[in-house]
Parts: sequence; structure tokens; C-alpha cells
Amino acid sequence: MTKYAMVVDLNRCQGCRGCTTACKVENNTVEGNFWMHVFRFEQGSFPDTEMSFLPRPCQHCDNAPCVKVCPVGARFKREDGLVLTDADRCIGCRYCELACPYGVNYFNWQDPEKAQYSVVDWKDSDLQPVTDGVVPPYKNPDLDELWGEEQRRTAGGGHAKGIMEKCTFCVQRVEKDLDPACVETCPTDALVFGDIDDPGTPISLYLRENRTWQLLEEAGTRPSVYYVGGTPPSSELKEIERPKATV
Amino acid sequence: MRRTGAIALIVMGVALLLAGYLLAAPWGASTVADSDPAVVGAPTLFIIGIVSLLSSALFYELLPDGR
Amino acid sequence: MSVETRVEQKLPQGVGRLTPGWLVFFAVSFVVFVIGIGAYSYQLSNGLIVTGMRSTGTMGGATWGLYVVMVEYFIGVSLAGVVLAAFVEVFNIGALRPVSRLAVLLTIASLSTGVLGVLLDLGSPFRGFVNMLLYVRPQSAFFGTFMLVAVGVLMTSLVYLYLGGRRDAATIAGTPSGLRWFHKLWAAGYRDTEPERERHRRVMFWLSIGLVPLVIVALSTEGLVFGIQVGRPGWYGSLQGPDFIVLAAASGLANLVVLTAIIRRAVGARIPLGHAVFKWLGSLLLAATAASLYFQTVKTFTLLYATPGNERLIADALLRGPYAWIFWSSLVLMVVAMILLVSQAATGAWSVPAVVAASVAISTAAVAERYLTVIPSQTHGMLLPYEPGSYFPTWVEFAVVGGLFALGAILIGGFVKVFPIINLNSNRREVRTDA
Amino acid sequence: MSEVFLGMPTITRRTLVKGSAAIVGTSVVASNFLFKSLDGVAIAQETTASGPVEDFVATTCWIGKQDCGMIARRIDGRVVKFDGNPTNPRNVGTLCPKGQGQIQAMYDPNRVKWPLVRTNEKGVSGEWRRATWDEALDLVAEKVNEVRARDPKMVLWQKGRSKAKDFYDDAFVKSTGISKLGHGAFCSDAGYRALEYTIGTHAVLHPDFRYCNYMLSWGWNITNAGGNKFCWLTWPRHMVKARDRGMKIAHLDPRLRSAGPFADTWLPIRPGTDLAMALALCHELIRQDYLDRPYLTKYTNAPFLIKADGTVARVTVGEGDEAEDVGLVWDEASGAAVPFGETDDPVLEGEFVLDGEKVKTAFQLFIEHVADATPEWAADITGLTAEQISSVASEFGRQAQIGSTLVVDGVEVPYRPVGIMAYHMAQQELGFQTARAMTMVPMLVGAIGAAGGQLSDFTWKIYKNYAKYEKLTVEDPPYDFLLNNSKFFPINTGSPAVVAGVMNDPERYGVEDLPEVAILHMVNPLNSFPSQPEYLRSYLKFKFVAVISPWLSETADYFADVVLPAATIEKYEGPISATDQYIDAVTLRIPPMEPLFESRGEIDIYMDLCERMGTLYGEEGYLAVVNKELKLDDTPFVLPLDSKPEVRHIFDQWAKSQGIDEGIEYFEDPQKGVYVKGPVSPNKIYGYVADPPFGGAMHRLYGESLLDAQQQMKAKGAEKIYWQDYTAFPTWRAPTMDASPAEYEFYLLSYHQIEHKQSRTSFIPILAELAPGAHLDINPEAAARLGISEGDSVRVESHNAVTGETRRLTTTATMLDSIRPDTVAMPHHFGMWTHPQNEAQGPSANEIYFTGEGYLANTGDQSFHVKVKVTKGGDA
Repeated sequence: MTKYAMVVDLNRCQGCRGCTTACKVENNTVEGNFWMHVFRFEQGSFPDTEMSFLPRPCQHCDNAPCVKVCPVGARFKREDGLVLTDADRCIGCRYCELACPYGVNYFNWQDPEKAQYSVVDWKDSDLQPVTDGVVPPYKNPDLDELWGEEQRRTAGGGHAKGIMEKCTFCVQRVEKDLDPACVETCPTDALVFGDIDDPGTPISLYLRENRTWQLLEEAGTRPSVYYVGGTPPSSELKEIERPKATV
Repeated sequence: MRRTGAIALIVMGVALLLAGYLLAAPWGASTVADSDPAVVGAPTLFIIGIVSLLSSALFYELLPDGR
Repeated sequence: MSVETRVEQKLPQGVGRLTPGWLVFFAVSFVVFVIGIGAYSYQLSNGLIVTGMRSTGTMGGATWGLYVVMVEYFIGVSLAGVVLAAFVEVFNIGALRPVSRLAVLLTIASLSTGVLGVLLDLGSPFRGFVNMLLYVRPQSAFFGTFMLVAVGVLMTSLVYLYLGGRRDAATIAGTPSGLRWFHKLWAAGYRDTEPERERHRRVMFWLSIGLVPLVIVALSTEGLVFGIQVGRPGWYGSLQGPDFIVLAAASGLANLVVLTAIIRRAVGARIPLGHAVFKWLGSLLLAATAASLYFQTVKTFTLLYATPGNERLIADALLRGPYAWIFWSSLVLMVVAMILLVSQAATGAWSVPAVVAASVAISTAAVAERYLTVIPSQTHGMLLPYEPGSYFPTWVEFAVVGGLFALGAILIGGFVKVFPIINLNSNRREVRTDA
Repeated sequence: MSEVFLGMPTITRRTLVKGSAAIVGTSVVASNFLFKSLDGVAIAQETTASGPVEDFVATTCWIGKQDCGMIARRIDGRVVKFDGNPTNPRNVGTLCPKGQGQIQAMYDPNRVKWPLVRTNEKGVSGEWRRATWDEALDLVAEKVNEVRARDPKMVLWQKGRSKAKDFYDDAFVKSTGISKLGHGAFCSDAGYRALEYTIGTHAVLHPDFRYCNYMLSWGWNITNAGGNKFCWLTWPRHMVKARDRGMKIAHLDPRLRSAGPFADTWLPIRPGTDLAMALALCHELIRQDYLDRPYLTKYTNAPFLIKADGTVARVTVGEGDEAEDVGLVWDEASGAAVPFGETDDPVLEGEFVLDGEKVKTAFQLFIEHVADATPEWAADITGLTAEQISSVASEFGRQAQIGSTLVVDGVEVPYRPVGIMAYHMAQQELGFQTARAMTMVPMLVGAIGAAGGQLSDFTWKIYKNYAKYEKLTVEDPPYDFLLNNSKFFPINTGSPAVVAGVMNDPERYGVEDLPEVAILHMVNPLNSFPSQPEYLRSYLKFKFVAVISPWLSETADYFADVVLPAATIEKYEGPISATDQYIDAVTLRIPPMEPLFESRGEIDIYMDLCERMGTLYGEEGYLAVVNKELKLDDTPFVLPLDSKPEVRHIFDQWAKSQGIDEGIEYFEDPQKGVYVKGPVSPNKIYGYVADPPFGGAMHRLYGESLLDAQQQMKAKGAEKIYWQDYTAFPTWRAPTMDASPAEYEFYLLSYHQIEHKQSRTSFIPILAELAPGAHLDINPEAAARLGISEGDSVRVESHNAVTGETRRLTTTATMLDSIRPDTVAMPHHFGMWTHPQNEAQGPSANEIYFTGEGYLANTGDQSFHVKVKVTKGGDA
């Protein structure tokens, strides 16, 4: 069996948000939606302060609260560990978002084209010959495809108003044996992705050689994301340099 | 007749409720199968079951007296 | 209009008689309803972006807002009516029999608005309707809302209303009027024979016996929607269900009191809605309010002792933070209502305005309580150190909620003009005299 | 194209699998129709008969400084994603947020789409008409040639940053003979000058991350910005690996944010006091005897005998043409002064009598120079504690393991696993001498060019300035408009701010001829350089300004007569070094698409411009310089000088000249893309084992020519503020800004955020989303005193301690505990206005910095320090 998981090595993470950007480009997510969010934290007061970073993808929990509450089975857990959202099934009740203690769900509050960094006119007529009018111009056709054995539209579905979406571990890349976009781009290799059922993969090695912890272990969600280094976030932390997340 | 019909509707209702429930997506959150009903539309059976149960009352009360 | 003039003198309780006051009431309700539809169409075409709701976490919003607050409120309100009617039936409480139809109607109206509210809140409402029929999962608490509340309770209430009104329908079906076809249809051949009465009593008894647990279970799932959430401080806990039910009972009775008072005033003193009814309702309200206040007090004390950490986030938000004014005002309203009711119970002097005042206070507090259940755990209950969020409804949400209230008003207001709202057979003599 | 309802394939498959009734499938299709019409949520999937065609192109990043290798994924020829190229040693398949985000920049319809000609007056926001390339190029060629005919130097070519190898820029400048200005004065150039002067390399300081165990991260913006030679990405890669090995980091910075969690020790030093800190470290290293005497005596001028007048005691060695003046050192054995090199063991410390005159070794003078620079003394100045300073020095000395060696790839190299990482540390008034003082810290322990020690450039190639600075010349006016060899800046970086000052008041600087035409290539002085008012006035004096840029810069908006649209990434450029310092590699930028709109690659633009100016062909022409710079001369791949080549052909020739048989196709191949030559030899990396050692440069601990320049400047009547920092050793003085009144209680710093690259990314929406706009970081303690809280609008007013001028801006306060309470800081990426994304981004700190006396280093480099007062309120 294949069981995908991710390691986030906080001893290496620079908090650069390259992962966030790669995710946004790969998955064409709209403004304000951060499937991969990177917290930047500060704690203490001068001169005894500390800073830390914390990338927060979907935790792809083995005991996923979002899956349990989904009324229509749009949110489901695959045997290989991925927790996905069927864009054809979702009714937009946002119950999964309430159930998730990590805050990883993002709803399409409006027509995605309008939310697609519309300060720039992607429909500009001089751009049309190159892009054929697609919005955004880097629109990834894979997102509209059906993926996995279950053949459901789980890669974001090209986004649609009124439905929920979240990090997919880049199912469209994983199915092609590629790393998720965030992992691929991470400048300091702080993100590791792979099959933890296979002892020979780099991630299995990483898990054997490092002490790990998980986000909100007490919530019993059994995440598929393992953190190395750093410390679990506490309420002492103050988030700084927040992205513009309002829509 | 009245009683039999009502009981039949109740039995059918309970059966449909059970069927609807059992054929709906099972409890569980670890497989793709957990997200799908065994039969698409199983919840509709459940609703028909409720309707059947309630119609037993209507049937029982509304069925005209035999002449 | 000739038809009106003809029926005016014949049908009881002003049925079929469109008074100026009622016309104004209905017109206003209709306008508010149409505004609600307009606002909703705007929401439908632009997406939920037009509401104040936003994603939790990085976006710092509440993903469930006023709609869900009102859904919780409406569904809560629905509890009391049909349960009261069932008790009246099972325990044969004669004093309350006059209002049992109104009670069931209140249930139907508030359930309809509540269930509609759920749909209005969906990002994809039409797909939501269809996919619920095709896929709804028992593990999700929404199964309870959809199957048990929306289908089970609502349909049972309709059957209850229908069967309970059959005798009255038969009574007035003899009166010639433009509505006679309707009353005849309702009566469906009822001739008030003893076997029929006996069958009716039997059906109503068993229906009531089945109904009460169904309603309790179904409505508890509304509390469970939040109670099963491990990921939200302030939500997880077995008390969410009972807490919901107790407040539901109080808010439902409060609404019933207000409605009864309105009907009494509108239809006139000739109907059997004396102080006895208000005494009963007031006493029941007192019991429900006391229980609710008890829950509320326990909750407040628990919050005061919240340890630093997750629950403290919510405690601070409620007791001292941005929600403090709502929290404390709702508590004050409950206490004021409690004082009003207790003082009347103690003296035995029940005054309609005082009971109504207490009811309005309780109903308002209930809305506030539902708000405090739904919203703060989203804006201030993130377990990861997101910045606290905020939520304030937009005009669209207010307009849509206004439309829901208007719909409820139209349902009830419309019903009283086509069917006697007060049980004719609860006190046959009076009714006959009246006729 | 046909539309297919979404649910259909799903349902069909499920129906088969689950065996449900077909009617259900039908109902779902029907319901999908409902959703589509009612909810508008059904997602239409567009399919073509053949399906989309996916392919990949190797290219390099364009947005930042170091040009990481990338693979562009294309769908039907449209780029949908850039990923890192795994074969590129520099980024090994990774990309930073800017690298990822630039895809939006490429498609940005707010780019300059076609040549623009101004239709309104200059000095205000521009109005434009669309022109053809022919018309625009003819116009530029005509205006430039008009001035060139009189004096080519009066044409000023200015560029922000040359991407890739700057051969095509150089070819333009050289073939036309015009003047050139870069961005260095606003960068680390004072540090470059200091290193060129001190050890001869054209670089600033970075440690040998491969072996370093203890690093002073001195103002290095570790998690946000680049460093010496590399962009951000490569340095952090090296750093995290070093930390995996156990390297410790002591971080000197008024802000902790720069290091994030990577500081093992944080020393929140007061801005502008680094020179004092460095002197105190030297003091402590000497006191604790952490000295590498063999290095100091063999490779530095420390043992030179210095006469009372500050000059080196010299003797002429050799005869005739061979004759040269050589410094004298004291030979203990013979008890006499001998020419350097004639004794293996010259005396390092001491005072001697030479020809009846007292002389001291340079090192003796240095010891005396830093004798008073105790940790306690520096503590007062730097705001640190004496213990902190002393312990850093001890750790640095202890970890240096003086005397040890390490075998690297079979070569035995002195091993001093300590070093300094400092990039823009020189951006202060005492910048040049600060960088020199900082270099002396690793010099004392012999870490320069050692394994694990202090590196600077990737090789030990000695830069031309090293020899030039042996003797500095100060001439009489008139000066050229760059003030070369002037009494103001005997060492002169060439600053656009100085040029602006000169243009505004030529008489004051003794300048007669001012430039008349400017060609501004991807440069935006009005926004990106401090002291906006200087540019607002001076750039109006140009009779003609041509701008080459993909976007309409603020400078273009106000001053351009013609704007020529340059392509972004979609063009050929190169060659581009792909080394990570330890592995040698080279690559090219390959256009992943045709240039968008009517934009063109710069090489095309310059060739066309030169053709019209008559400077393309011939022995002195553009193509001839290209041949020379790309080393195509004397190869079979030399470009003919009489025909204009395709740009792709130029690089094809270059690739073939490098022994790559496939030519440019090698670089276009996504499987290849990068030409990896293999590991760099330790003999190139480590100065001790270079041939000759350290490239043959004698390390100048003692700055004889600096002192000499001071004398010359005084003689020519230069003001003290210009000559005071021309001292033989770095000498502490309080920076001029400290004379501002006490109410200007804060030091203002501006800093770089990782999401942005200077001022050319803040309009990229996806990056602006992550780092949205300007704000003022302020310590909550200081803020509370001023009644300021998070999110408040604040007014920041700067004060020029020399002229008394004040400038102000309004921004939003952000509470940050990890900043000194006497320091406030702003990101420097904002303050632009030509792009719709710029709206509400807020101002740039550059608006309130000053330039000129007190705010320029003695090398003409810009200081990014100023004292400000902060008050609540102001117009938002």
C-alpha cells in the first residue's frame, strides 16, 4: 500500500512562502485562498524575543473531522492518505471548514474569475492571442481532470463559485509521480513528501532519523503532516507579516 | 383492512428507513467508499420510509368506513 | 367584495375576512419577503461574497454567519409548538387545547423558515438539494437536520395539523363561503361519528407518543452540529444537545405567547383565550426559562474558570472581548424575563402584557444565544495562532433573514384567514355561540 | 469545442461499478444541468479533438539577481508554471516566491505593450501615444547621435541591474563611447570598494559555508534577502546545510526578523555603529591573542614599518625597468629593516629606529589604534553589553582554530572555520571603513581565504581597483559629472545620487559639462533610490530621456520621452553562471514564449539602435565588442562584423565556442538546460592555496593611500566631512545623523522582504498579496510611549542633520518586539504608482532618506540611515 505523507522541517524552513506561491500558481487558487499558508511568529519582548515559521498545508488527517461531517461525501479520504474534495459533489455548506481545527479550508465566496487577482485585466484583448482568454493566464488544465481510481474531480475542479476547496497534496502531480508544487519549489528542502509505507523513501528515512511532532496532536486527528524541529505553536505566539487575506 | 393497511405501511416505512440508512454511505472516514452510498439515492428511500410511516396514520384515519 | 361580505358573517374567527389591519400586516410582510427574495437573488448571482461571512483562519472570518444563527433559532422555536400540542393531546390539558393548532402552525412556520435558511446558506443550493437526496451521509450531523428535522418533524407536524383540524374543517365546511371547497377537502369526508372520533383519538395519541422523542432527537442534532466538533473551543461537549433543547423550548414558548397575544388581540376577546392560557404558557415558559438560565449560569461559571489555552480564547471573547456586550445583555434579558415570570407566578396574578414582555425578552436573548454559539468559536476559536477574526452581517443577510421572518408571518397570517386558528372544538359551546 | 457536463463521466463510471439504476445517472446529469443553469457552479470542461499539448522548455529565472535554472511547463505553447531546474547547481530544482510569482508578471497586460512617445510635458505623469518600433528607434538614435557627435560622454546610460552577463550592455556603452551608471552606490559597493582596497577582490564578505562552524551574520537578512554574489535562495541552502553540520550563528542586527529562527545569539546592535563593534572585536582578538601571525606577516602589510608621517618606509629594489619600491619590515635576526619578502619572519609588533627616525610596524599602530576600543567602550556606542561583545570575540577566536589545516579534495588548506556574512552592511555613512574594519576581524585570525573561513569572490581574481588604489589621485576641478578623481570622492563608486546632486548644482562641485541625454534601462531612480527630490529636479534637465523597460517605471512616467518595451523572461540572455561556488556550471535564458505584446529582448533593441546610430558594424562596433566579451574572437564561431545576427545565433555561436556541440539546443533541452562543468578546485576557492596565493595581492591592513588621499583632499580645500574618513585604519566617529535634534529619536532602516525584489515586484499581485504594502515596524514599548498601537496611521519625519531639511511620510504602524526600541524600519518595495496594483500600497522609505553630505559614504555610496521622529496620525 502507498501512504503519502509530508514532513515539514522547521530547522530548515525560511518562512519564504515560496511554497505558498508555487501552490497558488500550480493550483490557480484565487486571491485570499492559501491552501499552503506559512505562519510567521514572534514571541517575547525585546531583547528576549524569538521568531519562528510554520508552514500549514492541509494535514490530510487519517481521522479527518472534515470527512466525517461532510453531508454528501464530497470530502473523502483516499486509501493512499490524500484527503480530497470532489468539486462535483460539494454543495458549499462549509461544515468541513467548521470541523477542521487547522483552518485549511477555503470557500469560493464568489466567481473565481473575479477573485483571480482581478486588479489585473487578464481578459485584456492584447493578451487574448496568447492566452485565448483563459483566467488566470497560467490556468492549469489538469485541475479539471478526473483523478485517481475513484475518478473524481478532486484537483480543485478548476474552481467554482459556491464550493469548498483546500490543499490536495497536488493530487494532479502526485498521480504523475511528481512532488506537490510546494515540496518541489522549497528552496531549502524543508518539505519532504512521499510514501511512508515504503521504508526506502526519503521521507521514511527522514521520519526514522528525526524526532517529529504533529499539529494539535491532542485533537486526535492523526495528521499525515509531520513536523521536525521547532515547537508546537502556542497561544503565546503572535502572528506577524500576515498576507492580505481579505476578499 | 384498516389496521392491516396501516401496519403494512408502518412495516414498509420501517423497512425503507432501515434500507435507506443501511444503503447510505457508511460511518467511517478512511476510505473512498465511506463517502458514497451503496446505492445512489439511498437517502431518498429513507425519506419515502418517513412518508410511508406517516401515511399509515393518514390511511388509518382517512380510509372511509366500509359501507 | 361580495364574497367577503357573504362569508364575513358566517365563518368563525375572522376567517375569510380581510380586515384593514390584516391587509397592512400582510402587505408589509409581503414587501419584506420580496426584498428578501431580491437580496437572495443578488447573493445567488454574486456568491456568498455579498454576505459578511468569510473563511476562518487566514481570512479571519466566520464561515457560518447570521443564516445559521437564525436557522438554529427558527428550528429551536419549532420545538415547543408541536411538543406542546402533543402534550395537550396525550395528557388532555383542556386549558391549552385552544392554542394547540397555533402551536403546531408555529412549528410548521418556523421549521419551514429554518430549513429554507439552511438552503439559503449553501454555496450551491440547488445542487445541495439534489445531492442531499442522493448522497446524504448518516455520519454527518446534517443527516439529522435534513432527514429528521426537515423531513421527519416537518412532515409529522403537517400530518398533525391536518388530522387535528379535520373535525373543525368538517364543522365549518357546512358554512357556505369561497373557502368551502378547501374546508371540504380538508374534512375529507369527516362526519364526526363516534368511531371516527375514536380513531382520531387513537391516531393522535400514537402520533404524539412517536412525535415527542422524534422532535427531541431530531432537534438535538442541531446542537450536535456543534457539539461533535473537537476542533473548536466552545463547541465540543455533550451539553450542546440538551442546551439547545432547553433554550429551544423557552424561545418556542415565548414565540407562542407572543403569537397567542397577537391572535387574541386581532380576533377579539370572544375566543377562548383567557388568562388561563397565559397562565399555563407563562408557567411553562417559566420552567423552560429557569432551565435555560440554569444552563446559562453553569456555562458562565465554567467560562470564568477557563484555563489558559483554547477554551480561554472563547471565554475571553465572550466575557470580556468583542462578544461581551451580547453575552451580558442576553443574560440580563433572561434574568429580567425570569423576574417578570417569577413575580407573576408568586402572586398568581398573570398579566398578558407582562408575559408578553418576558417572552419578547426571552426570544431576543435566544437569538443572541444562538449567535454566541455559532460565531465566536469561529472567529476566536482557532486552535492555531491565527489572529482573532471578526464577523458582521451585511445588509444582504439582514434582508434575507427579514424575508424569512416575513415568510413565517405570511404562513401564519395567511393560515388564520383560511382556517380557524383556535380549535373550534376545544370549547364547543363558546364557538357555537360565536357562530 | 464541445462542452461536457461535469458529472457525466463520474456518474457513468460509478453506475458501472456500483450497478445502480441508470435512472440515477440520468437524474445526476439532469441535476448537473440544473446546477449549471441555477447555481452556475457546474464546471464546463473544454476539450479539443486532439487534447492540449504539453511540453517543457528550460530557461532561467528573470525576476531576481542570480538567475536560477527553471523549467517552463507549457500547454499549447502557453506557459502555465515555472519549476526549478534540478540540474542547476545554484537552485537544484527549487524556486523562491518571486521565481514562482513572475509568471503573473510575464502575462501582465499592464506591461508597456508597444513603443510609447510622450505627448505631454515632463515632470508630471505621462501621456503617451503608440509608436512603431521604427519611429521610436529612429527618434532615440537621432537624439543620442546629436549629443554623441559633440561629446559621447554627455550621453548617460543607466541601468538598474544587468541580468545575466552584461556583454550586450557593455557592447552598447563601449561601441558608442557613452557614460555608464549602475546601481552599486545603493547596493553594497562601499563594501566592494573596501574589499578591493583591502584584499583585492571585487566582492563583500561571506564565509566558506561548506566548513564554517561559527558565523557572524552581520546585518545579513538571512531569511529575506540575498547576499554577496548570490540571490537569497543559494545562501540559505548553504546555511541550512552548515547548520545541519552544527554551525552556530551570532546575528548582529537591530532587527531579529532578518535571521528569523536562525540566530543562535542575537546582538541587537544600534544602527550605524558597526565600525565600533568591529574595532572592539579586533581589540578583544588581540587582547586574547587570537592572532594568526604567519598570515599577518606573510600576506598583509601588518609588518610594514610606518614612518611618523604615516607613510610606509620603502626602499627601491631592482634596477632600471625592474625597479620597484618595496616596503621595509624589521628582521629580528639581523636587527635591521629589510625589504618585505627578504625575511621569512618579520617582526609584527614593535617600534624601531630607522635612519634616525622612529618607525612602528603597521600592526603596532593597529594595536595602538584599537587599544581604547574595549568592549566597554563599544558597549556604550553599540547598545550591546561588553559581555556580549567579548564573548563573540572569544568564540570567534576560539573557533578559528588558528594553526590548523584541512585537506580538501586532496589539497591541504589552512582551516579557520569562522567567518562573517555581510552584504549591505556598507550602506551607511561609514560604510567603506566599516567594511574594512569588519574584514580585519577574520584577517587577525588568518581566516581570509581559509577553509571554513572568510571568502568573498568565488575566485581570487584581483580586481583592477586593487592596483588603482595603491595611489589615489585627487585632481583640481573641473571634474566630470561623476566626480571621478575629485576632492570629494578619491575612491568613487559612481553614484546616480551624486550625479543628480551635481546636475542640480554643478558649480558647487566644479563640474562644467552635464549629460544631456539619458538612456534608462530597467532603472527607476525616482522610486528606488533615496532622496526623490534630487531626481525630480535633475532628470528634468535631460533634453531627452529614452527608457527601456518592461513596465512604465515612475521615472519613465515623469521623464521619459520615449519608452521602448523590453521583454521580461521571454528572450535570449546569457551566458549565466550557474555555480553555487563549489560546482561550476553555466546556462542561458531561453524564451519560454515569444515576447509578449510588441516587446523585444534587449539585445535585439540594442542591435537595432546601434544599426541606426551607425555603431553596429565594423571593428569598433557593437558586434566587435560582443565578439570580444563572449570570447568569440579567434574562434571559428566569431560573428561577422557586417551583418546583424539573430540573437539566438549569437548564443548558438557562444555555446559552440564553449565546446558544446549541440550549440544552443543543449540549453533549450529541458533534460539538460545547464552545462555543468564539475566541482570547483580548492585552489580556486581558497586564497592560501591559490596560485599565486590570494591572487598575488598583499592585504592592506594599513591604508597608506587613504591617509595620503586625506592630505591631498585637505590641500585641495575639501571640507572635513569629505576627508574625515580617509584614514589609514578604520576610525570610529559618530555618524552625522546623530547630530539631529533629540526629538528625532529613532533610526530609520529600510529592509528587503523575501516576497519582493527591490521595487520591481510589488505590482505582481500574487506577491503583493503576501507582502501587501508599506508599514513601519516599531517596538511596542516605544510605540506605547507615543500612544501608537497596531494598525495606527503614523507620520514619520526625517531630519537632515547637515541642512536641517525635514521630509515626511505617512504609513501604518506594525508592532514588532524583535526590533530595538530606538529603531524603526520599513520595507523598501513600495511607493510606486503606475501599476493598478500599486494603489494603497503606501510610501517608500526612500522618500524621506537624504543624500549628500552626511548621508553618503566617503566613496560616494548612499547611506540608508536617517534619524526620524514618529507621531501618531497623519493623512492615511
